[in-house]
Amino acid sequence: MTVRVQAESFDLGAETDRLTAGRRDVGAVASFVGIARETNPDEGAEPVIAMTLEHYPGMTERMLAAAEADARTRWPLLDCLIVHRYGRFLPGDPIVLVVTLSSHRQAAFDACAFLMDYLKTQAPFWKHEETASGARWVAARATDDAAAARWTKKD
Amino acid sequence: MTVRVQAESFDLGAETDRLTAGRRDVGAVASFVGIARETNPDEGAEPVIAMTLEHYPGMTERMLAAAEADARTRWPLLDCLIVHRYGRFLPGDPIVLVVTLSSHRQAAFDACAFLMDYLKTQAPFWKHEETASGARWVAARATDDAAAARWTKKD
Amino acid sequence: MKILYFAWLRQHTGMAEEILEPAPQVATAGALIDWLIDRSPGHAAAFEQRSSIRIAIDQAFADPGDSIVGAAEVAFFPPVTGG
Amino acid sequence: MKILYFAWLRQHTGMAEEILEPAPQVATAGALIDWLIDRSPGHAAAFEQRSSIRIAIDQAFADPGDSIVGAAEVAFFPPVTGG
Repeated sequence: MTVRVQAESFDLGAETDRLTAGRRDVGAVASFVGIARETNPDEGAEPVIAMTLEHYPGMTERMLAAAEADARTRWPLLDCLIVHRYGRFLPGDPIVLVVTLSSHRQAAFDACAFLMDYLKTQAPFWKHEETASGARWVAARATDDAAAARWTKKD
Repeated sequence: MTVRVQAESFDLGAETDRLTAGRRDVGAVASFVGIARETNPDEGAEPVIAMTLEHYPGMTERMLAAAEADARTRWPLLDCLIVHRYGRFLPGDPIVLVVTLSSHRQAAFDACAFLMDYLKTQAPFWKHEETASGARWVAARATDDAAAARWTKKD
Repeated sequence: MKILYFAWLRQHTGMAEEILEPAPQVATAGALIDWLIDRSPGHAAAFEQRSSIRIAIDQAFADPGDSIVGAAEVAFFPPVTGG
Repeated sequence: MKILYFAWLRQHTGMAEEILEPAPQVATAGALIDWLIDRSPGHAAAFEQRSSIRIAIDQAFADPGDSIVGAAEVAFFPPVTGG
């Protein structure tokens, strides 16, 4: 069970190989990689030249660890990895990685989606986008909050 | 959009790198790796020494291609990869890989889970398990059928 | 017509496939099963748990009542247990 | 007490953090905002969209009514837009 907040990139294949190495009990490895996009989420908006992610050092790690602990109480996870980068990214750069290991696929999928919803809506990251006409802080998206709310309605 | 049914193993990192290379429109890469487990899904059953997957060559490829086409009508996928192995596997060996690329995470997650449910319940594969006391054909699981039924109830 | 057997059906019949020309009155997948059962004790054993057997005609899932007239390939197998 | 500003609040105040000793009657996060607004036009601008500002006291999310008495660190930031 690992949480890392770092400027450096990550390697999906190497991370999942490390998590599964020597195990005989893992049946399901779900993973998610979030990538910086050129396309702006707002329809018709200008292409994104670059994006900078700012975060709250200390609080971020604490919140991701709490999210991971929460996921482990909800699903029978055998292991779990969260890597979130900060700094400046160009379109195509990987930003976030979540990997979940379980005996069965549903737990792995659900925990991975839950952690990504949490990262998008709860973790203290702020996105700053550069376009040809200038730079702006990205506003929070209602669809992200709705996605995260799925997991609280359940209980 | 690719479907492969093969005896050889696969490399998650290399496959996702290839799928995302040079793209600026991908925001979300969801992936799933299914691995042979030592633990039998039936409680209290003997450890699995090895497992052999038999399939229906020709029909398998045709059905996976149809499933992929179905997924593309349901979600806005930018690309998609299904690799399913056949042959004899030891616990820890990777068996199936599904990777879905989309602008947004929910489409990538849902399409990946949909394709895995399909693979488990519709694709013509049969699992033969070896344990210390002998070998047996694995029976279909009701939970797998229920998982797949989620996607038809929706419509 | 090519007849294919998978998993424990293959083990019972002792063969993965066979080329047969069923009698003209054997017009459906269900009738083909009846016809195959008479070929050998292995065939009879393969189709013993008849209600659980799945059928594909020309690589598409089919029901026992579906026509096999003109089909090139009919496959019989247990419920699938993939991935 | 360490006060932290993130994203556009940081740009408005012109600083990522400052160490301040608020007056003793400044007992809640909301009162701290009132007190900070008087420090400079930049501070006032940072807190202009006040209803949308999020607060963390000692790295835990908090409400404007929550006490800051004894807190080591209070952070102000916009709604998060991670990942």
